[in-house]
Amino acid sequence: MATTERRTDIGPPHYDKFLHPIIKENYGKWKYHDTLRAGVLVHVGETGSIYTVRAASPRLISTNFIRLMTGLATKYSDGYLRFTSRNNVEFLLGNKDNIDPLIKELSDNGVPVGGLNNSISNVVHTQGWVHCHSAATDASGLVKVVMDELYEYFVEMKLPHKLRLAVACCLNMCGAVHASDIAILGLHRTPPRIDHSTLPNLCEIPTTVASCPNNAIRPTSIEGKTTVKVDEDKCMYCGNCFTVCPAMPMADPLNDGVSIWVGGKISNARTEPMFTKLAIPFLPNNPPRWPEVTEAVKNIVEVYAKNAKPYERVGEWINRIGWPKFFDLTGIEFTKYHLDDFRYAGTTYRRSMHNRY
Amino acid sequence: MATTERRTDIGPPHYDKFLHPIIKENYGKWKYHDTLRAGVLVHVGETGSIYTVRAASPRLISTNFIRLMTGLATKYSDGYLRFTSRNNVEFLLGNKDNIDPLIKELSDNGVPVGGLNNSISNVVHTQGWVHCHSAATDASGLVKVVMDELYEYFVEMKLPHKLRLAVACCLNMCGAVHASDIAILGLHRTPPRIDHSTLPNLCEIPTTVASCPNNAIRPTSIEGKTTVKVDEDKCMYCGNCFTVCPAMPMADPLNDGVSIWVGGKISNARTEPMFTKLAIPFLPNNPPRWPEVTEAVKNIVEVYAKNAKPYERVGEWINRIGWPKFFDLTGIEFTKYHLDDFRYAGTTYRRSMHNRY
Amino acid sequence: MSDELKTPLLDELEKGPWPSFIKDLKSMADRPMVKDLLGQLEKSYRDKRGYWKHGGLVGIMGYGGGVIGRYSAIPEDFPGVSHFHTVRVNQPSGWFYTSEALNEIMDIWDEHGSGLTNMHGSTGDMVLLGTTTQELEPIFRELTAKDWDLGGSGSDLRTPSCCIGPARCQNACYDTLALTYNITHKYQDELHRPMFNYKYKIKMSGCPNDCTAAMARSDMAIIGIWKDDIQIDQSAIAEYVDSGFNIQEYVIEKCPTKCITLEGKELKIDNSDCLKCVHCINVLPKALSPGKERGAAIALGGKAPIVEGALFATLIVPFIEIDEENGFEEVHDLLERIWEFWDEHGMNRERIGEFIERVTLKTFLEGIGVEPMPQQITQPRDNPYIFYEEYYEEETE
Amino acid sequence: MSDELKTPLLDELEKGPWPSFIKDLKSMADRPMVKDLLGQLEKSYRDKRGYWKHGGLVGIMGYGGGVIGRYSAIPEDFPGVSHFHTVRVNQPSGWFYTSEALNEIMDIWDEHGSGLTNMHGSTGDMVLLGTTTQELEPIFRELTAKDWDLGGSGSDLRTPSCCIGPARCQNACYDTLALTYNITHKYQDELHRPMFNYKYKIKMSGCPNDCTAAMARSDMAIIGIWKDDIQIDQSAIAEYVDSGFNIQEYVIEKCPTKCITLEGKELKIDNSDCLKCVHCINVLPKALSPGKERGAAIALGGKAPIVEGALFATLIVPFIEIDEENGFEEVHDLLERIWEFWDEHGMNRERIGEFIERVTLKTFLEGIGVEPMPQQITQPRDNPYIFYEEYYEEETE
Ligand code: SRM
Ligand code: SRM
Ligand code: SRM
Ligand code: SRM
Ligand code: SF4
Ligand code: SF4
Ligand code: SF4
Ligand code: SF4
Ligand code: SF4
Ligand code: SF4
Ligand code: SF4
Ligand code: SF4
Repeated sequence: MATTERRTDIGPPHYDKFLHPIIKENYGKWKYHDTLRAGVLVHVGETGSIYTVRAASPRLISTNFIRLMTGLATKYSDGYLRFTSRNNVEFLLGNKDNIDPLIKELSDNGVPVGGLNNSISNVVHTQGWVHCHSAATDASGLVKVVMDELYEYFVEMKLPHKLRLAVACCLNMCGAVHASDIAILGLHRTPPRIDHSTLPNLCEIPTTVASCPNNAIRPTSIEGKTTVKVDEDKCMYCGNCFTVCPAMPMADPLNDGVSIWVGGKISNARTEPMFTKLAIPFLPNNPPRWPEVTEAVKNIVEVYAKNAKPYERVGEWINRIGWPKFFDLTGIEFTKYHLDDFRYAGTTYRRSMHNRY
Repeated sequence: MATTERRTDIGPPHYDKFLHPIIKENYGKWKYHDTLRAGVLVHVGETGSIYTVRAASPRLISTNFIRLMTGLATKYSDGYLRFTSRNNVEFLLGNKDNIDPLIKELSDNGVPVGGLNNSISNVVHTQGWVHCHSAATDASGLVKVVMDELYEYFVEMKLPHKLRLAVACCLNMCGAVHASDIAILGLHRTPPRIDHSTLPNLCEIPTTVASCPNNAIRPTSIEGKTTVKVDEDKCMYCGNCFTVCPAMPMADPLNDGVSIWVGGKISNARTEPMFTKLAIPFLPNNPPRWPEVTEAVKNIVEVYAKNAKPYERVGEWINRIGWPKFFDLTGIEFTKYHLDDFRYAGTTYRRSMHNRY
Repeated sequence: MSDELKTPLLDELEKGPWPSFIKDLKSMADRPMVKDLLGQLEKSYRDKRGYWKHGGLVGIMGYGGGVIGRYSAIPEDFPGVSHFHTVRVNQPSGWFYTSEALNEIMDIWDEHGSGLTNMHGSTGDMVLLGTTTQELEPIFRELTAKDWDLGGSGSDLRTPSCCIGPARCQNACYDTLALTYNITHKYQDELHRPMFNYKYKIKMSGCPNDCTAAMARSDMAIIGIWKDDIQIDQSAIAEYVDSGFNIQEYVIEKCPTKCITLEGKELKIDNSDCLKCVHCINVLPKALSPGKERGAAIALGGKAPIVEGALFATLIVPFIEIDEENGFEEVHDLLERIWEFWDEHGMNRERIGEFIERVTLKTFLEGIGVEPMPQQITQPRDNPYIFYEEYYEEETE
Repeated sequence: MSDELKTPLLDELEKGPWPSFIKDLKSMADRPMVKDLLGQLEKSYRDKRGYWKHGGLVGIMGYGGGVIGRYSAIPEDFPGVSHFHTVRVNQPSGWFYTSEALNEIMDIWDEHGSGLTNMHGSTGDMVLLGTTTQELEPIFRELTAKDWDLGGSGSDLRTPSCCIGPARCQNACYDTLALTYNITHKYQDELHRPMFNYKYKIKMSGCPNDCTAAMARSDMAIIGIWKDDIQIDQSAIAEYVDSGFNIQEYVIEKCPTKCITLEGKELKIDNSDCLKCVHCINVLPKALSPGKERGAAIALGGKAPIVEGALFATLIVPFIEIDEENGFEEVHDLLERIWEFWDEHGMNRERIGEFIERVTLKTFLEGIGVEPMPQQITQPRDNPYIFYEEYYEEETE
């Protein structure tokens, strides 16, 4: 299929040609939407309605899976489909009657429908051991085991409000870990191991030294060659040196693992956006099913489900009850690691008498 | 009256002997208090009541003034009086009937009674040109002219809530400027002038260099003697170098002046304590009556009085209406100087879409 | 290609109700690349560590980005993934496709790559996962023949992305799809040839619900907003009331400024006090919608924590008209002023958010020619360390 | 002493209803010191600058603090204030006096000083304003003869101060006067002989209203608090209701956690959700008062902005019993552990608040032997930069 002329800088195709006719007609003229059932929306426009069926996807998918989806789209939604910002597949149906058959066929193929409104939607996640050199854990596996456990909250709408999960496999946080209701973050816990034999060739010393946010890296000389050394007391395992210098690998099977974070949100609804905060500093990497992690996440979800009020995101709920109560209710241990010691640490100290006793 | 034996480290006398008998009896057993009129409180204890008459004081007072007060105390309050944490004089009366005559005699001597509850109490302030080498303005004079203007708010209780004023004559802020409803802060606006002839003798170079929060001071050598130089672009006129090194005076009659701050509070009532924030970056030193300053403060007080709700301190009011509205209502100009550029500046940037339009 | 595939650990991930990527991958395990990927992944699960080498420099001629080079650290054991590069393909605005178009891409990918993808990458690209260096050019030619182009990587403009916006959302305050398309096309050079200090991500959300997470995950968040009054359909309010919906508890008490009141079946909003948080509109979609005077707010500097700590974007322009008639000129102007100032004064590997924190908001605003406004901050300074710039001179007195 | 006193500028400050310090000073202008003070001040008002030299080292034998040396920069013009030192006298707890005691001090001061005072200085001392070096020792002798001692200055424990507390306030959760007296006496050496890194101020408030501004203005804030339920006198509530007082608007809606409800004339408080903000107690003093299980919370590090920016104190111990029977031992213990750690690891001119920020709360708590608790923070860290201290070692697996 190769062409002879080489085209560059053409940009992506115009979205226009991927829009369902009903969408085109009502573009910018939608009146309102309604939820018909879990995973199914209707948007009512001036000249008609469009029905959305939202289906789960593991995101790491093969052409087989995609062809399954396009096949269903051709059959039920006039060949139109889209992906959401959280990697779900959305079928855009002009014909209401196609909803049930579509859902049935999805279900037959093991693909659940849901993720709307006050449910858990798909997990924003990253590459993990499947593709990234930097990963301290696997992302796709964690998503799978966690969503197996939380499945009911995807297919039903029974939580106080939306609950957004994210997984990232290292501190680069390629995704939404820093602003999610609950996040799982893979991390290293030991300083980089320096390969002095390759470092002088592979890495630029000044860039490497500059990469460390804590000034833990110093140039040094070994056997006449300039290399670097790390002040291990200053290292907080961020891995930024490894990003710029391949000769400083971080992987440490014994000590790599997972941490759990809670209470972030992005929307401006009610409150301003909030960062995710540390809940559990460390859980071991325990593949293939990470039982400690699934249990920890499920526990938090359930305590939230039971205690939060309608329209309260996890962070809003915690702000209402206070952090001491959060640790109390979830049974999570409060440790010295929860005390911030980074740049803006001082802004997290309690500088008032406001406390519950 | 000198004694022969030299006593040291005896500490202050026990408070016990200064307590009115009714206070002693009801010590720790007060049931409630009530406000009888502006400046007059009653505290009801188990075995009796004590009446408090709160009188203003310029704080910088002579033995004449103090003898006037002790004379009145002897006459009306069984010889018992105290000073408050805001430098008012409180007469503690066992006999209710003495209240009116006491107030009358105070008034005949030009001393108003008030400062309770939702009024303006005395101004926490500092030394100024009366005593301190560091002063960029005069504190006692500013208090006098501002309180002349706000007098009605001291003797009547007609504000939404307490309004606490503070004045400090330099950035050391010997008092409550950093946490007051409205504060007046004297400041320098030019770098220190270095006296190279005396500096090498008067100042320790390392301490002087270390004193600068912005690393603006460097050692240098002039005519063979080690002295310091100041990178004027980095200097933000804090005067800390002058505190440790007398050869770096800050006074600059042309550029010294006054700034106005708003919205601080200390109590934990309702909200956590709040710092005072910049309202007006600079007003000229215009003694003896600083008309620009009194006008600016009065304007803020009046806008607050008109717009805030009961039990709302200045900062709570501004938080409710938002800063854009505060600048709007007061007519104060918003400038680049209001944008924080110090250590935690980033925490003051608006990181959301929450805004009024 | 290694011996017979045994993946006892991964097999555990075939269990459970959530769609299994392992099942899916195994359906393609007849391909050497997929088979060895599974093999290496099984080993990772056993050893609790990854087996990829630090990235390598591979790419498409004339392009500086769009491909992430990836090599196995143990190619002896898993030769199928000795090369396993990803190709980032620029998605269409709003991630809309037809079956036909998607199938065409899958055809290309089945022919030249592993057949595995991420739909989509976190930045928004379609990510074609795993191919070899020699296949890159053929993939590129065939994609471009079908009107597809590469996405970004490295220190360039990253593939802009947007929420579904006016295509299916009544909240959209501007045309997110059109602006995304426009910006992506106008800045092809910035997208394909890294020459910035660091990456620059743009995300567009049609309203403050921010369904693309722009505030957290983009250097430039362009978020729809309105200036006038929220539109109220009082008859729909009456229906909510009649249906027994608790407007008091779920809307009025949750409004951050408590500027809503319900009198009988009539809802009143004190719009001068409305923060545009969208909560009431979210909860009462049949009755409420954004005002008519619409546009966007622009915030800069959202990012993940490396290195200085995570940042949400800072509001820089509270309101800008998003004017398609005008070719979005105002947005382009602003964007170019920002890039210019960042280019001149930013440091290597310094995101715009970190740059603003370093040079201070005051200097940044001066640099890009935007007025300081109380809207840009949560509070004026509370410290007295003011760098005054205007003085009285001895002479002038 | 200079010529006839002319103060046209200062005279303007005799006008107006607020008591005039100028009028007061002028009533003593027959004294050379006061006359020259007025003269120099008039010059300051004219020239818009102060005329004092940077402090000097003067003091009382055996004491390192308590006197602030002050010299006029233009003694030729104003010889009366060529020396103008202040003497800080330690006030009694709660600033209570009798006329008799105060008059005695005034007698001493009229004889040996300017006759001017600050009642009181911002830290709490009685400040005797203006004397000469040779008068210092006589003043000291006469003061001590009457049982008065000096206050603090320099890098020492400053004069502790406290609110009126149980002496006249129904809110007092512990005996602020007793503890202030006790601490002041126990640490006379620390108060009089500077040997700390910097000043150390202690302020005691009987409840979270914090009437001594301890959170903002002291290195150690000891603030009364209760643990159990707010005491409610329901008959007094009924009286408030009957009087037409708007409990709903002024109390319930202002409660930060909205944990109060009014059912008819009965007030209910969900005390498990109460933040101890004291607002309801303030507004309904006849009906509400703090619980019975009382003590104090201890917060450290409040200060003005020089050098790192102003700080409110950080909560370190959410509850401590203030036990007079026990000689306040727990408080002493904690205080001494704090001083020890600060002494060992603090830097010169580093206040305890800055010290905690530098070494981090985590290290500080370890250093003084206090457990980390979620009460000490507003939120756990939101950045992933955790210094782990426990590892798995190769051998141990
Ligand atoms: C399809 C999608 C946009 C897209 O272009 O892909 C989308 C679409 C809608 N969002 Fe969203 N949001 C989408 C991602 C997001 C995100 C981004 C994210 O999750 O990473 C956010 C920010 C999340 C956060 O705050 O952490 C987001 C925050 C919201 C909110 C605010 C919720 C809140 O109260 O905090 C609403 C309003 C609501 O749910 O009441 C909303 C509402 C909606 C509505 C109802 C708007 C409408 O009238 O059409 C849309 C469908 C309903 C629903 O519940 O999903 N959408 N929405 C995204 C679907 C992702 C998914 O597959 O689950
Ligand atoms: C006498 C004094 C304590 C002392 O030992 O000297 C004192 C005494 C009382 N205070 Fe205070 N406060 C005193 C300084 C303070 C301070 C410190 C300061 O102003 O520097 C504060 C913190 C101010 C701040 O937040 O910025 C303070 C914050 C309060 C509050 C909290 C007000 C609020 O809602 O924010 C109350 C409660 C109230 O007024 O409703 C209160 C209430 C009271 C009561 C009513 C308590 C009682 O039942 O006796 C006392 C007298 C009433 C009154 O209105 O003054 N007191 N009070 C101080 C009088 C200063 C003066 O002369 O005006
Ligand atoms: C593929 C993708 C993850 C995914 O599974 O989807 C990804 C993968 C990588 N990211 Fe990312 N990032 C991806 C979206 C993100 C996002 C999310 C977003 O864009 O919304 C973030 C957080 C937001 C942000 O930009 O701050 C993100 C923050 C990072 C960072 C930290 C940057 C920072 O300033 O904090 C790095 C490190 C770096 O730039 O050196 C990084 C670096 C990387 C590298 C290139 C690894 C490296 O150190 O060089 C990863 C290559 C993995 C691989 O082998 O495939 N990636 N990265 C995402 C891009 C796909 C796409 O184009 O659509
Ligand atoms: C007299 C007094 C002001 C007053 O008019 O009442 C005072 C006066 C001075 N203070 Fe102060 N401070 C006084 C209470 C305060 C307070 C308020 C308080 O204690 O509640 C503060 C703010 C709270 C705090 O401690 O942070 C205060 C913060 C400072 C600072 C800044 C310290 C800091 O860490 O931020 C300095 C500078 C220094 O220490 O070098 C300072 C320094 C000074 C010096 C010694 C000037 C100097 O640079 O050496 C002043 C001597 C003035 C003079 O000639 O009389 N003074 N100083 C107060 C002491 C009287 C007393 O003992 O009762
Ligand atoms: S989060 Fe880290 S390990 Fe995971 S894809 Fe991004 S850079 Fe790679
Ligand atoms: S991992 Fe991070 S903290 Fe440790 S040496 Fe590398 S860059 Fe520095
Ligand atoms: S605020 Fe400054 S000038 Fe005023 S008394 Fe304190 S140190 Fe002196
Ligand atoms: S005034 Fe402050 S900023 Fe300026 S040189 Fe002196 S110490 Fe540094
Ligand atoms: S951001 Fe707003 S406009 Fe865009 S999809 Fe979400 S709700 Fe709709
Ligand atoms: S948009 Fe938000 S702030 Fe505005 S009225 Fe609705 S709920 Fe209130
Ligand atoms: S701090 Fe509390 S106990 Fe002390 S006087 Fe103020 S209100 Fe009373
Ligand atoms: S003390 Fe404050 S938080 Fe507690 S019930 Fe009263 S008003 Fe509410």
